[in-house]
This record gives sequence, C-alpha cells and structure tokens, in this order.
Amino acid sequence: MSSSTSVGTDEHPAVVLTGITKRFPGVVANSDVHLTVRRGEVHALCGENGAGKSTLMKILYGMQPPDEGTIEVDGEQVRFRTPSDAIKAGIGMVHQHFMLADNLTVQENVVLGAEALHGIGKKARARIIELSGRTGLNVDPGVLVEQLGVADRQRVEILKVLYRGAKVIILDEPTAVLVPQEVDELFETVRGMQAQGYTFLFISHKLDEVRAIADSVTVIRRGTTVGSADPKTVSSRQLAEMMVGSELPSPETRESTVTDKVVLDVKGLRLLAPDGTRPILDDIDLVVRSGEVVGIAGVEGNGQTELVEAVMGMRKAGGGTITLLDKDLSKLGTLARREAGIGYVPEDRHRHGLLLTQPLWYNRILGYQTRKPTSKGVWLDIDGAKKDTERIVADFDVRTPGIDVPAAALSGGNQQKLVVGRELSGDPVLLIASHPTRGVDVGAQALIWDEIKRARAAGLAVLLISADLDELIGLSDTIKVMLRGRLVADADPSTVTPEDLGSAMTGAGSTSAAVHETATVEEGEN
Amino acid sequence: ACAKDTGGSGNNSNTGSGAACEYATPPTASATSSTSAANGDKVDASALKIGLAYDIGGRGDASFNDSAAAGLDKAIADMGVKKENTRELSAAPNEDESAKQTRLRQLAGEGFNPIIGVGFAYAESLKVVAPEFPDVKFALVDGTVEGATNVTPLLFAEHEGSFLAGVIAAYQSKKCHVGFVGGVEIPLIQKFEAGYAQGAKAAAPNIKVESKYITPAGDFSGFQDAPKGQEAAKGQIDAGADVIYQAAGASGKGVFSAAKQGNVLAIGVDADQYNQATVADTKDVIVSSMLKRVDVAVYDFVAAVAKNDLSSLPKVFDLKSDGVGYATSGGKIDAKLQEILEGYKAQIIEGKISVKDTP
Amino acid sequence: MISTLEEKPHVPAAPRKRRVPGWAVGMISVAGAVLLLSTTSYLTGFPQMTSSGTTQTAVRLALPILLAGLGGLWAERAGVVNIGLEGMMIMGTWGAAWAGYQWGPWAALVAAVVFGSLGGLLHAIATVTFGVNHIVSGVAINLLGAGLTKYLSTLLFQPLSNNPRQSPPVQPFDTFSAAGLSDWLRELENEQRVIISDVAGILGGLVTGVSPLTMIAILLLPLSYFLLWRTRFGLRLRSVGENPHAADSLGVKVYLHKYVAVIVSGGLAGLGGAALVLNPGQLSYLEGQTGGRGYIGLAAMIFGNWRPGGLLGGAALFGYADGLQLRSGGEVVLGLVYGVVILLGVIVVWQLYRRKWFSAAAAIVVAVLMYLLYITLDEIPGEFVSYAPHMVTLAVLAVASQRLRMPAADGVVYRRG
Amino acid sequence: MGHLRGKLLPPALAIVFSMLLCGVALVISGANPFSAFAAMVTHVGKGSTFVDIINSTGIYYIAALAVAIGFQMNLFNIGVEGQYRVAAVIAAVVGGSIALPTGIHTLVIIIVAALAGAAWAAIPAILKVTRGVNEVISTIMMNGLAIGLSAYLIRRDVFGELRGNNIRTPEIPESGWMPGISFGGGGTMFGFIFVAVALGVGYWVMMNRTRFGFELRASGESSTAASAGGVNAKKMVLFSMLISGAIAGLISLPELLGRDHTFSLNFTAGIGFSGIAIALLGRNHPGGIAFGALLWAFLDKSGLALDNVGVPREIVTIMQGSIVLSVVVAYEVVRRFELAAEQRRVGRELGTVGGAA
Ligand SMILES: Nc1ncnc2c1ncn2[C@@H]1O[C@H](COP(=O)(O)OP(=O)(O)OP(=O)(O)O)[C@@H](O)[C@H]1O
Ligand SMILES: Nc1ncnc2c1ncn2[C@@H]1O[C@H](COP(=O)(O)OP(=O)(O)OP(=O)(O)O)[C@@H](O)[C@H]1O
Ligand SMILES: [Mg+2]
Ligand SMILES: [Mg+2]
Repeated sequence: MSSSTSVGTDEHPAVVLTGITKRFPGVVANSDVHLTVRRGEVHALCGENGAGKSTLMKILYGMQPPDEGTIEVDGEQVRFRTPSDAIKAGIGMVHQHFMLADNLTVQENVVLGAEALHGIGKKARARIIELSGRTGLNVDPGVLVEQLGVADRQRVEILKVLYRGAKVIILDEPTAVLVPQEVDELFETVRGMQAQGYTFLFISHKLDEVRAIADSVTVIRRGTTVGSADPKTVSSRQLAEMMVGSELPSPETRESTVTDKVVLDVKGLRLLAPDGTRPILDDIDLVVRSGEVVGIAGVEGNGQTELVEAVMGMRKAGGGTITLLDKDLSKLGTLARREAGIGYVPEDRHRHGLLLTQPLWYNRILGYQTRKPTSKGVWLDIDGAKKDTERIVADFDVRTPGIDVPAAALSGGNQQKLVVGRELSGDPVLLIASHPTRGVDVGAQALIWDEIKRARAAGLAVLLISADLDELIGLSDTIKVMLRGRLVADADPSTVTPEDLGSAMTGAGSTSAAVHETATVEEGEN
Repeated sequence: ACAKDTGGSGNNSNTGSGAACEYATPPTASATSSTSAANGDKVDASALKIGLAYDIGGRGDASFNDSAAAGLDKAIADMGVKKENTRELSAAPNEDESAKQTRLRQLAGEGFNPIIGVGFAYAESLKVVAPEFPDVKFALVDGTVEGATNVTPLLFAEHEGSFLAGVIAAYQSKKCHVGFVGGVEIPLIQKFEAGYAQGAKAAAPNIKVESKYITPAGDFSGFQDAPKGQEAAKGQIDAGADVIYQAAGASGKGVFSAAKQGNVLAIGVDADQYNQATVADTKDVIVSSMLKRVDVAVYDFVAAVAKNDLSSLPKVFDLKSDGVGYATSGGKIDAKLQEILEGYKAQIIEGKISVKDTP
Repeated sequence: MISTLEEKPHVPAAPRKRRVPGWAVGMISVAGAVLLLSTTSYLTGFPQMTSSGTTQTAVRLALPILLAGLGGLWAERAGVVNIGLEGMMIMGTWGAAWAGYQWGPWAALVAAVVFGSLGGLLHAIATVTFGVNHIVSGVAINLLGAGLTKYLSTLLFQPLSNNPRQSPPVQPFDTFSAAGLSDWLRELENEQRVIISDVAGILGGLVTGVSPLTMIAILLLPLSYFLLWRTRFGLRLRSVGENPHAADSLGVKVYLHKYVAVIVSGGLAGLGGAALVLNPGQLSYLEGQTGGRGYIGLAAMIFGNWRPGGLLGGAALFGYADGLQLRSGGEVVLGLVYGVVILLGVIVVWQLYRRKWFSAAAAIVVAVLMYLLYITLDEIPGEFVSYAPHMVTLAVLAVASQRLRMPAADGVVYRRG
Repeated sequence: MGHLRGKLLPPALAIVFSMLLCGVALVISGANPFSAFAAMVTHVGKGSTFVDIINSTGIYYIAALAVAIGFQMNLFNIGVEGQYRVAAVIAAVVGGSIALPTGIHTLVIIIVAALAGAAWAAIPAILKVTRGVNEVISTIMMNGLAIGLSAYLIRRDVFGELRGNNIRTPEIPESGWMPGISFGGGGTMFGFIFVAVALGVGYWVMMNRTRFGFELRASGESSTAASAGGVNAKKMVLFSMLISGAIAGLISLPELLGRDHTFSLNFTAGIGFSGIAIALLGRNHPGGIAFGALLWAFLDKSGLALDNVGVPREIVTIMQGSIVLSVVVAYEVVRRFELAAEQRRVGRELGTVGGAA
C-alpha cells in the first residue's frame, strides 16, 4: 500500500486536534490550535523555538492536559490523562530530549511501562529483535544505553514507540543531532514504515528536510496555527517566512579576515578513555589564527567535546602541547587558560554555562571571578558585575525583566545570548564556541552569528564546533573533519556541500575535491 | 537436616583446653566485723526534702541508679520521709555540663536538702553549684569534689568486692579459665576488672583471665549494647572461659545470655542480679553478684543528715562497712566456698591483702 | 546529594566488552576473601580468624546492618536518599518490643515492619509529595524516631518494666542448626587443617544456631535482587531512580513507585531494628540500642555500589571485623593488618601487570607502612580495636578505589510536567 | 515586604504546627500542654537558664556553620562530630601542657583546635579527592575513630590523669582561659560567644563577597558549570572540607576555654549531629542558622523544666524533629508559590503571549 493511495478522504483522519489552548504561568503556549493528520501520512509541524510545538505534542501524548480543546483519534473523541492512555490509543512519542535511562539496557528501556505485552525476558527480547529486523532499526538489546551514540539512541526511542504498538508516531526534532547520512537512514526507515501503514507527526526546524519527507506541513507561530502548505510546491524560504514573518538570515561570511598571527597552536594532543585503553583524542594538530574561524565537523561522539574540554583544561590531556600566543597552556588549569584569553561557549548551557538558580549578574562572574570588572583581588566586585551585565543585556538583546531574575527564568535563546555576551567580554583572543546556536531560534541565531563575525573581524580567533553543517560552512574559514578522535580531513567552506562533509564525517571517504584527507583511519580499530 | 537447638546444649564448643585449677591455700576466716551506720536506733527523717539527680538511665535502669532509688525507697519506708517531699530527676544522654548544673540548682532552689548526685558525672557541676548553696547538704555517689565542704563523697571499694567475685569465679571454674566483660573502659569499671583479676589469681595462681571492654572511654554505648556484650562473652567462652563476670550495665544482659547459651556461669554486678526481673530468663547461670550497695550509702547518708552527724559515714563503702559484698542467692555458693570467701574478706579488711584498683 | 568530583565523561560508543556476570564476580570475591583470610590465619597463627564462632558472631552483628542497608538499597534505587534509616530502625525496635512482649516474636517482626514503614511513609510524603531535600527529611526522621520512641516508652513501657528506657522482656525465636552438617563441619574445623578447616569454620558458622530472622534476612537479599532486577515492578522502580522523566513518559507511576520503595525501605530498616530486639542477648527494647547501625547500613550499601551482593559484602565485612575485635581483641585484629599487607601485595602485582606504575608504587608504600605497623606492635591498643570495622572499611575503600555508581537520579527531587 | 514574609512565614508556621502536634501528643498522654509550654517559657527567666541558652546557641551556631560550609558545595560532612572531638582533646592536651602568657596561650589553643579539626577532616577530604571515596561513608567511619583516638589520648599512660572516678587531660592554666561575662546568679556567658558571632559575619562575607565563596557556591549549585568556569573541583572539595573541619574544631572551645578547662569523660557529645539539623533548618544562611541555633538551644535548656511539671522531656526531641520537617515543607510550599509568581511576573513584564522570547 503506497502512501498516496492510503490517504482516503472517506476514512476518519488519524488525529484531529480542535481548539487546543494551553497556558503556563505567564505564557500561553498554545492558543486555539487546529490540526488534522490523515492516516498514513507524514505530517510536518514547523515553527520557531517556543512556538508551542512540543507542548502541543505533549498534550496529544497525554503528558499535559489541555486547558481547552478536544482530541479525536480515529474519529472518536478521547481524553488522555497520562501517556498510558495515549499509548493505548496507539500514539507514541519520541521526545526532543531523549527520554532514556542510561544505566538500563536497551531492552529494559524499550519494555519499560509495556511489560504486560511480552514480559521483560526472552519473549520481549525476541520481539525487539523482530521489530528491529522489520524496520531496520538495529541495536543490541543487551547493551547499556550509556554506551550508545546518538543515532542508536534515537533508534531505541523509536523502537520504544513501536514496541507499544503505536500507529501514530510523533518525532519531535529527531534530526537535530544527526548527520546528513544518518538523516537519510532515518528517512528511509520512516518511508518504509509509512508503507506499512504508520502515521508520523514530524517536527523540525530544518525546512529542507521537511520538504523532503513530509506529505503535508502545518506552521505554528506564537502558539497558534498560522496555516498549512504543500511541501511539494513550497520553498524553504517561503516556509521560513511563514514561521517568523520575516526574512531568513544566513550565516554567510565570505570576505576573509584571516591573518598570519597564530593564536592557538595545538600539537600532538592525546587523550585516553577513562578505562585506559582506547584513545579518544589521537595526535591532534590544530592551528587557529587571528581573525580566523576554524570549524570542526564530526558526528557527535568522535571526540569534539573532548577536544574542546582538553583545550579548556577541563580534562587532563595524556600528551601534547597547547600554546596560546606563545604561552604554553599545557600544564595550566581552566581558570588560568581563561585568564590567558580564552572565551568558552559550552555546548550545553545548562550544564556548563549557567548557574540556573542564581541571578543573571551572578552568572556574569562565572569564569571571570579573578578579573575586572567582576572582581578585585580576592573580593568580588558586585557593582561592576551588575553594571557589566546591564551592558550585555543591552548589547546582546537579552530579553529579561531585569538582571536580578534567576537565569532559569530566561528562555533558552536568551540564556544563550547571555552566555555568548559574557564570553565575548574581557577581550578574549580565542573563542571556543560549541554549538553556539543549538536550540536557538532564528532571530537569536542571527544575532549570535553577527557577534561572532564582528569579533572575528576585530581579530578574534574562533574554534567552532557545530552539528549544523550550514552554520559550519557559512561561518568557517577552514573546516576540519574529526573522526574517531583524529582530524582526518580538511574542507574548503567555499566549495564544500553538507553532503560531502557528511560522507567525510562518517568515514565513507571523500568524493569531493573540496574535501581532502589528511589522515587515514584504520577501519578495524577495536 | 535442620534441627532446633535446645537451650544451649547443642553448641557449647569450648575449644580451649583447660584443666581444673590448683588452688592456693585459702586464708581461714576470722570474725567479720560488719558495721553499717544504719544499724542503730530508729531515725526520724520526716522533715527532710530529699532530691536525687540520677545519671543517664535514671530510676528503673536495673542497675546503679535503681540501687540509689532503692536506698531512697527504704528511707521513705523506714525513716518517715514523705514521698511528696522527694524529687528525682535524671540526666539525658549527651547533655552538657550546664544541664547538670541546672538540675542541681532546680533541686536546691526548691528547697530540697539533702541532694544526692548519683554518678561521678556530677562532680564538676557540684563543684560549681554546691558553693552557691552552702546550707544544702550534697552527696556525690562515686566521686569527690575537692574544696566543697558541703559535698559528702559516697565512694565504694568496687575492687574489693570484685576481688571476692574473682575468688568465686576461680572456684566455680572447671577449666581454670575465667573472663571479664566491661561496658566502657573507664577508670570506674577498670576497678572492677583489677579486683576481679587479682582475686582470681589469688585463689588460683595459674588461672587464665580474659578481659574485654565493649567500647573505649567516651563511647558510652558500651553500657547499652547487649548484643555486643553477648558476642564479647561468647568470644571468651569459645576461648575456654567458663565463668564470666560482667560490669557492663544493660549490656550485661547479653553476657548472661551468652553464658546460658554456652553452658557456663556468670557473675552479676551492682545489685543481686539473680533476683532481677530483666534477666530472669538467665538467672540459673548467675552464680553470684558483686554487690555495690549504693542503696546502703544513700540510706546511710539520709540517716546521717537526719541525725546531723555526717562523720558517722564511712570514708569509703568497702568490705569492712558492708558497702560492697557478694550475693548468695541461687544457692550456687556452698558453705565451703562461703567460708573461703569470708577468709579472703577478713584478710582484706585486716589489710593483709591490699587490692589494687587499676589493672 | 553527594557531589561527584569527576563528571562521567561521555565515552563514544565503545565496542561492547563481554562482561563477567555479577554472580561470578561475587563468587570470585568470596573465594578470594576466604583464601586471603585463611592464608592470614595460617601465617599469623590465629585460628580465630576463620572459626565458626567468629562467623556466627559476624552473621549476628551483620544482620541489622544488612537489613538497614537493604532498606537503603530499595529507597535509593528509586531515587530517594534515605539517611533516615537510623530513625526508622529505632521505630522498628520500639514496635518489635511493643508487640513482642505481648504476642511473641512473629508479631514483633510484623510490628517492626509496620513501625519502620510508618517512618518510610513520612519520608516519602516529605520527599516525594512535598519535594523536601532528602537529607533534611532524613535527619528530621532520625530526630523524630528517637523522640517518639522515648516518649512512647515512657508512656507504655515504664508502668510495666519500671524503666522508661526499656521494655518488658520479649519472647525469643528458637534457633536451628543443620544437625549433621553442623557437627561434621565442626569436626573438620577442629582438625586444624589449612584452608579446609577455615572453610569448614566459616560454613559451620553459617549453618549453626540460625534463627528464623536470620533466614528471613538472608532470603530477603536474593528476594530483593529478584524483585528489583528480574520483575517488571523492579524495572519500573529502578527506572524511576535512573530517569523519572523517561519513566513518567512511558506511563510508569513515578510517585507510586517512589512511595512503595521508601515504605519498603522503612519496613526493612524496621526489621533491622527487630533483629536487635530479638537478639538472644537482648530480648527487649532499650533506648539507644541501635547505636548508629542505620548509618553503618547506609555506608555498607554505598560500599556495595548500590547492589545487593555488594551490600552483603559491606555488611559482612563490617560484621566480621566487629565480631573479630569483640571476640578476640587487639592481637588478632593486628593479624588483619597482616592480611591487608598480603592484599596489597596482590594489588601491587596486578597494578604492575596493568602498567599502572604510580598506583603500584603507592600500594607498595602503604604495604610497607602496614608491615612496619604489624611487626612493631604487639597488639592494637584497645581504644582503636573497637573501631577495627571502621578502619577496615576505610582501608578497603581507599585501596579498592572502585568506581561507585549511584542511580542517576538519586537524591534529585522529581516534579511532574 | 513580601520577600521577607516569604522567609519568615515558613518557620513561624512550622513552629506553630509542631507545637500543635506536640500539644496533641501531650493531651493524649494526659498532660496539660499549656502548662508544659508555659513551664518552658517561664523557665527561661530562672537561674542561669537564659545565659545557658545563649551559651548553647553559640556552640550550636559554630557547629552548624561548620556543617553549612560543606553543604554549600553539596559535601555532606557528617564528620563534624568526630572533628570537634579530636580537636577538643588535642587542644586540651596542648593547652594543659604548655605555659605561655595570657592571651597568647588562648590564641595558641584556638589555633591548635582549628588545625586539629582541619587535620581530621583532611583524611576524608584526601580520600575523596585522590581515591574517590564517598565522604558520607568515610566521615561516618572517622567519627568512630575519633572516639578511639580521644580515648587513647586520655589514657593514664598517655596524657590523661585520674580525678576521682573521672579521667581527664591536665587542666589548662588560667593564662589559657577565655574570660566570660558573669551575671552573678544568672550564670556566666562564654567569651567565645563573640568569636562565634565573628565567625558568622566572616562566613557571610566569605560566601557573598569573596571569590572563594563564589567558587564554593558555584560548585554547590552546578559542579559542571563551575568547572567550565575555571573552578578546580578537587581544590574546592579539599578547601571546603578543611575549613569545615577547622570551624568544627572550635565547637568545644566555648566550654573548654570558658568553663571546663580540661577534656574529661564529661565531654559534651552529639553537637555535630545537632549542627546538621540546625544548618538545614537555617538553610545554610548565617542569619537562619542563628535562628535555628537559638531555637534548638531554647528547646534543649527549657526542656529541663518539663521535669518539674511531670511531662516527659522527650517531647522536646519530637518537637525538634517536627520543626525541621515542617519548616522545610513550609519553605518548599512557599518557594513553589513564589516561583510561579515570579514566572507570571516575568511573563507579564515581557508582555509575551506565545512565548517566543
Ligand atoms: N512546563 C512548562 N511550564 C511553563 N511554561 C512552559 C512549559 N512548557 C513550555 N512552556 C512555555 O511554552 C512555550 C512553548 O514551548 P514548547 O516547548 O512547546 O516550544 P517548541 O515549539 O517545542 O520550541 P522548540 O523549537 O524550542 O522545541 C515555551 O516558550 C515556554 O515558555
Ligand atoms: N518545566 C518547566 N517548568 C516551568 N517553567 C518552564 C518549564 N519548561 C520551560 N519553562 C519556562 O519556559 C520558558 C522557556 O523555556 P524554553 O527553554 O523551552 O525556551 P524556548 O521556548 O525553547 O526558548 P528559545 O526560543 O529561546 O529557545 C522559560 O521561562 C522557562 O522558565
Ligand atoms: Mg527551545
Ligand atoms: Mg520543542
């Protein structure tokens, strides 16, 4: 049965949401949302950050009750009190942030909550293996989830949903963490399952993907549905303008500001895994010059995080030297490295960037506790910190009622602007930016890009790590590809395409002249 | 193949080798001289308001505090002290010095006189409080307060009583191997240990004496951990000891229980434990108890206050003044042994044997 | 709650290692420990180290610790830190005595569980429903448990026992021995043959003079393992301690499971209290009789890496060291130091094999120091002997330096939505 | 001011609630709760009780500060109990065996006590930093060993001397004492109370105004964010444990320098554990801790009056437990309420509807 024939008008739609409204303290997340999903289609949901997509899906999945509005599944009105109710009605959800217990096995994660189906033992295992065989979602049921990479984790999430017999599957931003090849694999799986009669609700910011996979698109803006479009005919730019009501910015920076002055010089950097045997970083050589943005491309888990943390001194390197403007940092701690002029935008702002319950000005001090204007000797300079926070709030357009509110009260994008603003204070010579716009909406994204470009023009050296290949290609002067702890290829951002980069990142070998290998990786390595 | 163990017969594996003791020639008994201040005319103490400040545990601890309480009860019964004219307060675990002082002040402030501090823990607080109330007659069981003339020390020669307990143990032991379990290793309890070991060796020079304290000084849980008392005693029994003397407060219960399970004998302490309700289930192993007559001391002190003659009180309640002694309830001490004991007792009273108070 | 120094690094998808199954690790460690003890016992000439008496003592002393630790395991596997075990244990002792003197030992067990569970219920209400910091709630429960039982004892026990701190006597359990086996093992033990006698002694201690409570406790351990790791209830309970949001999103009733876990935890701690009351040497409630065993139970559970087998190891280690020092004193405890030297020797060889030069050097230094201690002293001073279990625990933790891993959401207050 | 109300309301509610609870317990046991509470309150004015309460508050205050420093960075220092015991015995031994001019002698004792407390805390700290040993276990174990060490040091063949049936360290000569303020029959207030107050001020300044305090709080709030911000986690563990231990070392000094002048079997134990409860009650805040310590001391000392009216004194422990629990419940309820209000305020001031902030 092909998807186009299964979409019959005489049948009941798989899901109909009518007049859904949901209020949170101070925010109306959804207001009068209408959504109809036909059986067997892939229905995409688009909207900028905080538009209310996840909230709507959580309501459909029974995690949050709507304040107003009705839900119909297969033509029957339903009320979900808990996710179990939704599961019973055949709805499953893969969350934006993975909902997995690291210390449990794949099998345990999959059967959790659905033990009544096949128990928790051999039968369940057989069923999982059968399911993964049928859908191509291959993972070993016995392995601990903490040992899995992102793509595998996502497979587990989808398996979880299938295992419960869901017919309608919600995928909330499933591609945000995947490289193009993995996205293709995922889409293949989705198409295959669509052919078997599954219905998908698909959320993504990446409009090309939406156009590639969806049968229909609904756009949400500021909590309400603003219209729908046919993905076959609409362009990405048109879609984006529906979402935000303005032009889509781009990260393009073509005029080169690269100088000869070497700012960061990493030589032979090594790092062993804590269990002592496997190298996570293997003989990394890297140079970043003043006015240059060096981008690192790589599938998550290939050592980018470790590279950044080793340069920051948060991990103790097993060998090699790190030099900043002729100063040897190799033996210094994180604070000394920051004082030497490194700014650091961490990939996870909640874990590494902010003290969430503390006021904004208190967060301004973090990382600058030894420097002006936030401290004088062993004493803190609270007035100085407050004044400088006001400056960041103004310069970086941080939307906040004041600098005394806790950082947690800000939305993700505004939190990120605060962090970027802080890390560009104190005249750094090097900025290490890990996924600087992850989970940030287009407006904030543009602002952050602009600030990085401005600082670069003023001579800042930037080491950029990003999973967003458009961002990487757009911002970088040089791109290096990281694979299994090694820098394996260089790419020229002016000519390389995301697809080429993707192949290099997965080790499929470069097919493009824009990517040339600098090292080979033995496939058989453990 | 699982059988119910019947009362201790199953696993009394006394692995230690041991032969019967060779006893030293016991001294022959001379006439005992026993005087208690109370053995006099009827005293009328009905005018007294008596205050007692107990140590941790208070009345009902089946031990030392209870013994003091018994003295008070006897005073009420014999000397016409009115029940409503008495007040008993007790200390809490881990309390600080000022709580003890407050307690004494409360009693003194409300007109109680005499006031008896039960336990050496009151020494420091009496040193402070007694001078504040020069007209009040204080007494301190187990301790002295230097410089305070209105505090009467009620001291005991526990080591002398324990000497006799050691003699009893030596004569009751079949393997010439005895043990001592102390609650907390403080000087007071070491007096028991010292006297006991000396007594046992005096009676049987070849005897082996095991000794174990449940906790060191400062950790007073050793007085209330019967399971550990039991294990300590079991260790000694398994090592071959067959008479165990305990000075371990509420932990002593565990020692008796171990003795019963191991089919050996035990010696109680402070009161005549053979007749104590809390250890009634193991009374058949209690061959004797070392008596520390805190009740006598309290009673005598009240009487002396009523007669306004504190000088009649002995400096130390020892064997001579019957302040310490041994119990014969249960009938395990036959006439012959009693004769031997009286012989040793006389020698101690006469000063021919001097008993050490440190191990 | 407990700060972790090193963030667990995100290790990229590692090739899966064939792991040795848990039961095998357990068997190997037990065998290793027995071998070490009998070697030490042989070399130092102290048969007490492996005598059946010592083993029995160890079992009796470990029992309340084991039960308290098991209580801790249940709560923490569901993500609730339970420092209130001591208070729940105290409530258990009171309940056991109160029911025990009236209706016998079985009623005592039931009442101990009920009273302990009440403490658990209170902890659950505070931490789960009100989202109170788990440590605060635990500390408060310790205070409440002590105060409440003292108060109730004054009201109910004093009229009967004339003592506000003690209950009337409680009926004991009968004890059981595996008749033939027990005797045969004792004969073997008495032959004083290397290893065989030691093993016989240890085994003999385990099958002689066992009370039903011991059997229940020993059974509760595999039962807990089975329930927590082999049933759907256990899977849900553990998932709540690892990632309550994930569990919630799959329809697991997070609050319910936390409640059940914490109440069971209290019940087990209460049972630990009953083990003290029903100990043949005690047979009554006595104020202060728990003596910090709840805290030790918690420590044993952490020592055991939040797993039943490890907990058993921790409790056994503590009970063994305590038993040895109570029964045999400073001389024999000094013998344990010799055992530590041997253990360190093994570790040195292992570290050299793994080319960890620094660890090996450190182990050598410690081993030499320990050996000097061993040959210069005749016995460990009595003041320290009482704390032999504490020293052994510290030494083992410092040497083993194992990577303890607590449940990921342990101590984290969970809010729905 | 609503802010202040949010801070004061919960403890007030909690105290009322605990009084009600204990009142019910008293009624059930046939006692009159009103006369019991009245006896406790009137007792404050009697004899030296008021001064005793102040003295005890000071001691609890120091203990709670010591615990709070660990809590600030999620270190659970159960070992305060052992640290102050070791510090007390060592300070007493040193103080009793040296001869120095007045003032300097006292100072030396204080320094020795702080160093001894820090040294005892250093063991679990080092074990944690180098071997990853959980500080909960190690400090529990160290508490046991502390008793062993103190018992060993006061052995007659070591430093102890026999005094009647008691055993104690040599008395500290008068040059090493710290004079108090005498109120005649009202008792003597320890001079060390002023040190306690100074410690509280110092604690506040350190936490709120210094780089070290910032790093401590940052580590407590998020160890990951702190380490990315250049805070050396191991160093912080070590330092906070050492400072916590040093302050713990001072706990026994009010009594040692102001009253006892010796370490004996009458040593006041258990203050470290009370300190945990008080630090939690005061939410690690120097003002809150002062309030908690005062409340604790009041319940302790006035509880003695219950003996006079025939009410079991244990009701006080119940009250302490229920206050701790109900205070935190009340704080939690109020906190949630305020968080929602805060979110509403943020939402209102931004004037957003859809929330695309
Ligand atoms: N539990 C909650 N409590 C209060 N406010 C909430 C809650 N969940 C969501 N919101 C608010 O609702 C708005 C919509 O959030 P939602 O997560 O649905 O956005 P989204 O469209 O999924 O955004 P993104 O693209 O970032 O995932 C947010 O801006 C937030 O302010
Ligand atoms: N579970 C929650 N409980 C309370 N408030 C929440 C919750 N989740 C989100 N919020 C609130 O919602 C707001 C936005 O949160 P979120 O991080 O989802 O932002 P966002 O909509 O993704 O913003 P941005 O577009 O900047 O990424 C914040 O004010 C946050 O406090
Ligand atoms: Mg977002
Ligand atoms: Mg979302």
